[in-house]
Amino acid sequence: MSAPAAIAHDTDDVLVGRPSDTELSDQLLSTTWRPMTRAWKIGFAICGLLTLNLLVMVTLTVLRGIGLWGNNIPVAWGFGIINFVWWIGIGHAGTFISAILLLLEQRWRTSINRFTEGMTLFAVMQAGLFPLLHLGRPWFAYWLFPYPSVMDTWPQVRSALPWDAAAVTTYFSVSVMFWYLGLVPDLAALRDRAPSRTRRIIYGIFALGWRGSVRQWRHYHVAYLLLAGLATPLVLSVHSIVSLDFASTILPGWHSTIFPPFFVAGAILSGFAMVLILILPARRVFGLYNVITPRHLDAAAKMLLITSWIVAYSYIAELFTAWYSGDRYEVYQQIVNRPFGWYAWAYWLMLFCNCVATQVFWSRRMRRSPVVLFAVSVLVSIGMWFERFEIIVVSLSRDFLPSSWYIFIPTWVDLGILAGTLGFFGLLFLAFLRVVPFVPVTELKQMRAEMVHEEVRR
Amino acid sequence: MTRAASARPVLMAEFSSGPALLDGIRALAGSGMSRLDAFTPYEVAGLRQLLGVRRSWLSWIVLAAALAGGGGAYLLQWWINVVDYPLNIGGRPYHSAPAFLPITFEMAVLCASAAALLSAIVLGGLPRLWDPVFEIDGFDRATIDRFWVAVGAGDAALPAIDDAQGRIDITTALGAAGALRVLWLDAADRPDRPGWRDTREDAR
Amino acid sequence: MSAMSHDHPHEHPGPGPGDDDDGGEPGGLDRLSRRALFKLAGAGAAAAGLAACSSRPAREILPYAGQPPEVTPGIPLHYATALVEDGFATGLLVASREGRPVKVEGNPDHPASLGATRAIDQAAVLSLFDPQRARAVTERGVPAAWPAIERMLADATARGGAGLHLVLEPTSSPLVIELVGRLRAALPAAGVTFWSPFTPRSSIAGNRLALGRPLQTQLDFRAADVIVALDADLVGDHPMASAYARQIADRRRVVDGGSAMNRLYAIEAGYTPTGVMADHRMRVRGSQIARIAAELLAELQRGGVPAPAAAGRFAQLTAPPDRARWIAAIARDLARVPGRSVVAAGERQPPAVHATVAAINALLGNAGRTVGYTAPVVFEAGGPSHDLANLVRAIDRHEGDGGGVTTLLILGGNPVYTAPADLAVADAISRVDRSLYLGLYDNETARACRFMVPGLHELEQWGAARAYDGTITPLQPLIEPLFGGRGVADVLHQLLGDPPASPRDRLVQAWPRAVPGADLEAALVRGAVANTALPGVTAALAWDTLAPALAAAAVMPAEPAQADGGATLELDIRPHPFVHDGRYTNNPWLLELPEPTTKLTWDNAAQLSPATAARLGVGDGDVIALTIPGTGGAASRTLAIPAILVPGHADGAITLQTGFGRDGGEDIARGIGGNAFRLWTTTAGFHPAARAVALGEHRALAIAQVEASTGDRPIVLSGTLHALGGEAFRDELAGHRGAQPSLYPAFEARGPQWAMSIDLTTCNGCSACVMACAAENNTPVVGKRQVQNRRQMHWLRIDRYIGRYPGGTTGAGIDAASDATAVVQPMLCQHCERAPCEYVCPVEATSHSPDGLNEMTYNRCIGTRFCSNNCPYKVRRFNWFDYKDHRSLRVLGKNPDVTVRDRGVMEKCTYCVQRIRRTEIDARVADRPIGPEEVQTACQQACPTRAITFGSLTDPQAPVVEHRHRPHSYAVLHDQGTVPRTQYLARIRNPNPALDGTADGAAGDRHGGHG
Amino acid sequence: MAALFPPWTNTATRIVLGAVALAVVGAIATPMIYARSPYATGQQDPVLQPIAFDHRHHVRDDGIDCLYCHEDAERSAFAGVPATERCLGCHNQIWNDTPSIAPLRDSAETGLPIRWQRVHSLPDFVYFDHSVHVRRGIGCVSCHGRVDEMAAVHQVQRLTMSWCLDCHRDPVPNLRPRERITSMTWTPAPGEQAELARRYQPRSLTHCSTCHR
Repeated sequence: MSAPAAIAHDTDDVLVGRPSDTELSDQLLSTTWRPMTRAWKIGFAICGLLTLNLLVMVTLTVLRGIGLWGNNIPVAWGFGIINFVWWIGIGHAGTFISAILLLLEQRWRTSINRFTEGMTLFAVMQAGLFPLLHLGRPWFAYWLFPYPSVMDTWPQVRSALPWDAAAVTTYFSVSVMFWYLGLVPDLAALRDRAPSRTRRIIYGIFALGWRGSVRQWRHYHVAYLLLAGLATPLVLSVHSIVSLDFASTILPGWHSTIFPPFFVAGAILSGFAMVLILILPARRVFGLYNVITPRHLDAAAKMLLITSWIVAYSYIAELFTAWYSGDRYEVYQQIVNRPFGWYAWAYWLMLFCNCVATQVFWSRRMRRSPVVLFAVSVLVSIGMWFERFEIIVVSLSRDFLPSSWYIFIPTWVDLGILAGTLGFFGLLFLAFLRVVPFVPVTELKQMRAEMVHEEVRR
Repeated sequence: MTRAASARPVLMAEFSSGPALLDGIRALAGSGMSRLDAFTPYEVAGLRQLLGVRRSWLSWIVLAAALAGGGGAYLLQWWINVVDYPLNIGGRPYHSAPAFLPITFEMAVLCASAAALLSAIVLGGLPRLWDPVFEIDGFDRATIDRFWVAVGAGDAALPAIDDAQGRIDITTALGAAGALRVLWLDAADRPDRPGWRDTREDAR
Repeated sequence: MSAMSHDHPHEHPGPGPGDDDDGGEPGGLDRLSRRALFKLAGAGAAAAGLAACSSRPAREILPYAGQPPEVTPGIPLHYATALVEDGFATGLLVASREGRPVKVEGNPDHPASLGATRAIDQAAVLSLFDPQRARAVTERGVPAAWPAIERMLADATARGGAGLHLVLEPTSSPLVIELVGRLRAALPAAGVTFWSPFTPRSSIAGNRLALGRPLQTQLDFRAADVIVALDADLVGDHPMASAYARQIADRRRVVDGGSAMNRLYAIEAGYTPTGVMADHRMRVRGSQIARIAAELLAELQRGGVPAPAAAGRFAQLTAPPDRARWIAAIARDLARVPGRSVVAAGERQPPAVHATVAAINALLGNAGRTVGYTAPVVFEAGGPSHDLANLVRAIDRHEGDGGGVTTLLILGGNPVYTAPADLAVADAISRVDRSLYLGLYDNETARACRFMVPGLHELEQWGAARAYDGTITPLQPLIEPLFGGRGVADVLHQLLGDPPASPRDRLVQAWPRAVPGADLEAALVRGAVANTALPGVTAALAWDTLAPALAAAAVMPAEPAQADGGATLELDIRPHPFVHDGRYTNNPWLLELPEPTTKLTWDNAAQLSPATAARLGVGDGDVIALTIPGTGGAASRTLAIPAILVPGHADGAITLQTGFGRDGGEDIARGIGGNAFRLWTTTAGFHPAARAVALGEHRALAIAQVEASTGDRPIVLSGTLHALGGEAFRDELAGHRGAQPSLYPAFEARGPQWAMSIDLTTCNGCSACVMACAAENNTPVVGKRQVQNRRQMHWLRIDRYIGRYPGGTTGAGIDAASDATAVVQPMLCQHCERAPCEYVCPVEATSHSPDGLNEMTYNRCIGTRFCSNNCPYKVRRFNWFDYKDHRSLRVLGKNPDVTVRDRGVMEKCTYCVQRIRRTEIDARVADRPIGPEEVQTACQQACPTRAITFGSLTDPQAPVVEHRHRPHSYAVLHDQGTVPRTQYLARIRNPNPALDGTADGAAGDRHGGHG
Repeated sequence: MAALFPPWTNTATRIVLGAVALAVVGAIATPMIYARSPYATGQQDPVLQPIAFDHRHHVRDDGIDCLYCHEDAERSAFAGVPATERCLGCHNQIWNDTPSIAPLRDSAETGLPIRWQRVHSLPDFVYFDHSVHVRRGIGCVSCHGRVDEMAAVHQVQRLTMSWCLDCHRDPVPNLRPRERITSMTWTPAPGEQAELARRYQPRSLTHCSTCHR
């Protein structure tokens, strides 16, 4: 340990100890070539199977039609769109952490941003499946994009769906770019450190010949900041636009101006929950206690608490506006149907998971207990799924004309696809852990240097 | 002398930390050298200023791309709905400006981001899998934990001091600044080709 | 996706009649039937439109070899013919495309149709092209040769008809009647029985009691100010239902508060369309009707209606308190308008009731005015030959002397299934050595018989029949017999040994004798022979036979409910409105069509009131075992069947509909629902003491509407005629129509502006429009499971809401829920000017046309279903699976003018845009304007009560414009700002002030009531 | 020690990147070009018929008017293909024993139709009506081309939706006098079509249910 490093050692630090550049590099780069642990292998196998099941379900759906799902008239949207919104929401934490917290100069983001960005990408990939799958004729999905067709027809851009298409594709592409740009120096490091020649060549190609020269750093720095600056409004816009799929309609329970902020908050809530669900085991498996410290957990827990309160506020606001508007349909939807209708149980489950369970984080001890964090995160993820269930299924099942009211019951294909995406998500994630350093080495080394610098000053 | 050739390093020195690197650069600057470049595993505070590299102008490219993307998107939507195939959709006006905005915004962001990434790569002289410096022994630590400074062949001050004595002076100066190694890469030799004569002298 | 899809997606080649690959599955277009078709009509260009909306048309063009002069490919021809049911003809016009009948319309010149159709008529095309129809002569199920049967018949003839017995459906056909006459002359030993479960029997017997002669009652509502329907479904279940519905509705059209409107009282057990239409409805068990009729008669006399002394002793007869007020009020209402009222009783009621009713009508002076009597239209109606027991007796005689029946010919019908349970017809038949069945299907009777001969569908037949009023109606085929079937007449001719001749020639020969002085060609063009309705006969009351009948009627029925904790209930059995006595049960259109008042599809169930259900502890779908004790030593019979709750049903009674529980060879009909005939006896339409036990099992029913309350939402507006005169109600109504503030600029409207108006006052929920829509627009059938998944494809549905108004429905039961009253509302695409569905579609698949149509472009739809989510009326339908059955024979019945939708595509009502465009084109080609009523939508055309009006708002002559200006015209969910082009005329009731609970019913009704 | 990548890799990278970019562009452009190619639209592709019917001979040499055989074009959606008996109207007398019209004779005997091959086939969800187009002064040649010069008839126009729209947006350039509908050679005098537009009042119909029902 170098002398200055000895100064700070309390667990409140975002970096325990002051490991040297060499130490950090060895520890964090080696996650890609260290032999795989048993836990990892088991997880990979399970996810593989689930992914296979996803493949089967998707094939079935495309061959026979979405009649295989539980959807009906009135409930024309079911699991497909619920899962879409849920996954997209999860995808939000990544960019939030890496972009917004970067601009807010939150140091605790550094060691987890790559990780969460990865999560974002894979979540958005799951989400992207659904708008495609839920179409009656998926093979015409490209009609959503404007191209000179011999039919001389175009997309109808007053609909929120083309907005969605644009938003989701943009969000995915930008996330990939952001992620890759951040990766380049680490890829270069792997090029120069990886054990086998093949690995070094592969990494070398993707490193594009990065040398870390002043001129490269000069543009790199600005580009990275700009991407963060662009991703920040983007991440806010994406879920706002997703929320417009509902807010732009006249359906009671959808037709609401509060949706955009409400959805973004919910997205970040579910996103952070998923971050914790993933990072706690990873931290344990790869023994990264020094870079992912209680300080990180604490911060994440606080985010959960804050966003869950925003969400709670939105629920209350919905009820109030419904009552205050005096609109008979809105009143019925919000004050009768959801809390006491066919799906009342889902409503109360949602409230418990999203608003009650998170309250434990008023306690500092809870905020730092991995077990509690993990449990609550799982609850929140479930709760947020059911929030989308409330919005989509429950609202549709009872809209304007009572004559067409009807209940929605999912089929085994619905459940199979949901499980499948979970597996596919896990599969990608586990692979990601092995392919690139999931803690940004370069950024961490730089942060360490700055911290040492500051400490020397003191 | 071409740009590439003049950038070709003649003298390179390796340091163990950012601060040390900065000292070394000051030493070189002291001996009037100006065409300097540095290779570091991560951004070293103050390095850019010390080398007198101006802030990147990449932002302007990005701004242009954003405007192009957004403007293009809006125009396309307008043209589709007002000019090419106007249809009565739910009694909404052909030119439904508010409805055109989301896509406009998204396209602006998309183009801007793409521009940012690409220009960062291109302006950084990438992709360039091979570079003379990669030929140097131990340079692979430049991405891990070593900090390098290089003097380009085109340096104006170089001819004046590039003799046996000058080399010794500079080497000692760098050594004093904490350089682990100092390499003189013979200028007489063809640039851009592997296997230079490596006239090494121990710093100690 | 292949690049081709830039143009138009090609998936599977679209087979059709013009396409050369053979449907493999049985019932596919096998060569035989196809060649038969080509002979009649090279289906040529009509292939277009048959294939799905994303597939190539047939690659071949098959022109006629010799083109019939009248045929122009692409232009439909209409032929007048008729459907015959229980012996009564309903005149129809059938549209033919290149020789394929594709659509049935009513015949305006026919008294039983007046241009309208019933749902059953609309479905006829599907029955014709039913792939499961019997195709070949069989003996015990194995293919046999016709000559064998010829020999059998010859043999029977040779023995002078000894041991020969025929069972025919009741007939009014002059041709068949003539043949039967000849047969009886030629083969005196032969026996002839006519059988059909629901042909009029009781009413004729009742008239014999009252008037001394077997007479058929003819009603005329045009001059009737007050109508009392005693367990009589006049607009639903009657050979003249369409015509009667029209007449009653014509007197109920409200222009404003001042309109003259008839008043309809319905007194019935189960809920019927007549009950829906009624101003006052009393729910009583079928067995109580007799007593009520008597009470009414007595009350009339007390009210001073002149009556002969013989009836005098009724004066003391009084109604029990719970209905005394009603009886008094109705009686006063009737007495108010002597000679201008109608009292009618249903066929299920015993003769005594009909006799009483005849007496009432006579005393009110209705006889000869609104109520007439004619000789029975059906041959020997009400006579002994109509008793199926004859057959059994004849066969049983076998055991005794050497006589009995050796050759049994059952020509049509399905006696084995429809026979009263107390007759063991099936095993009687099994005791006959040589039995033959002639019919459309390999049904129960066919299986009981030795020989099966494929019969003819009406649309394959030459012939003639009489309408209920006696009007002669010719039948002509639309297509050659698909499976080379034979008609009843053919067999009779064979028996009589007549030389072979074509059916048409036979008609030409017989016609002059049957209808003297009438030109056949003219009749075929008109579809009816004018002035051939039977002459009315005037008959005085025959008190010597009437008096005992009245006495019988006056007996107060026991209250079975009291017997044992409510387990003993009265069982009412009535024909199902769509599958009737089971003859249409293999028609999926009719099975999937929701029953008008229960909304039940693909099933029949035990209908009972909520109160009774509570007593039995059952809910919808809970199976109950119904048992009726065996009579005369016969074993008791039990039927396990799920229950369905019907608010407004009489307490202590169960209604069962017939036609289900079939177990013949028809795949679709077999095994759905329960067979009510097993509990049916010839004595009466209801059984006073059936035991009902909840079995504790549950059978999921496919009910097309689960929520029955409008939740006080502005969906169905209704009020009294009196209220419509006042400001309050008018203002309320005015708040539900008219312009609303909008941020959007108005769109320039080019050409006509199509709009629809639907009158909820005259709509009785008969559902003919729904079937017409399905037939016109090729909407698929999805089956019971998919209905349970709420995926039915009807573009037009009839919503049934349960409300409660003062005096709407009342009964002995105090239970409020059971006293609820139903209102019905046809719901279809409203063609909103600011359609919420349009702006959410990402690909312009649904857009607005300059003439105000909400267009649905199937081939552009990618199936996001966003439009359905945003449709407040939920009238959009989605193809969850691939529903186009190209391989089936049914494809021939599809409308070539309407795209058959592909899997994954949204669809909905288009205001029959194909009809609009065709008319536009015709008008443009002829350089003339479109007439005010020239475009008719399929639903409008079918509607018996003319409740639907369609036309252009720009045409001052168009009735729809006038409808819009009526005070009670309103838009559903007006508050949503969708500006629908479809508006409704509020449901206006004309209650009897004496029974109307409200002070003066100043404002509209509320539908919050029962959920 | 030598670098991981030799110098030539720099050039290689540029080439590879260029190729990838090209592939992406190609993948998008190719189907669009294909969809417009005669191969996809089925143009310029003479169809083999059961009888080698030569329009050149019948139309040009014999001067038979289109409407003689395709008689329904003025009153029905379908122009109609002549019934066997119509062909026999002439071919009873002339060429009645040529082997080439054997299918015709068979059809006459068996009463089974001749299986002509469709040349102009629109998708089933498109409802084209000959009568109204003809009545508004759109000539045969506008859509079917110079049939009088075709041995075996082939599709001349693209028959894509955009092609239909071209005329539906502005029908005037395709107008001709009703009496010259079937003419293969008619050309407008200056200003004539504007005059026709005034007389025939052709409408520009581009809403969906014009063709899709």
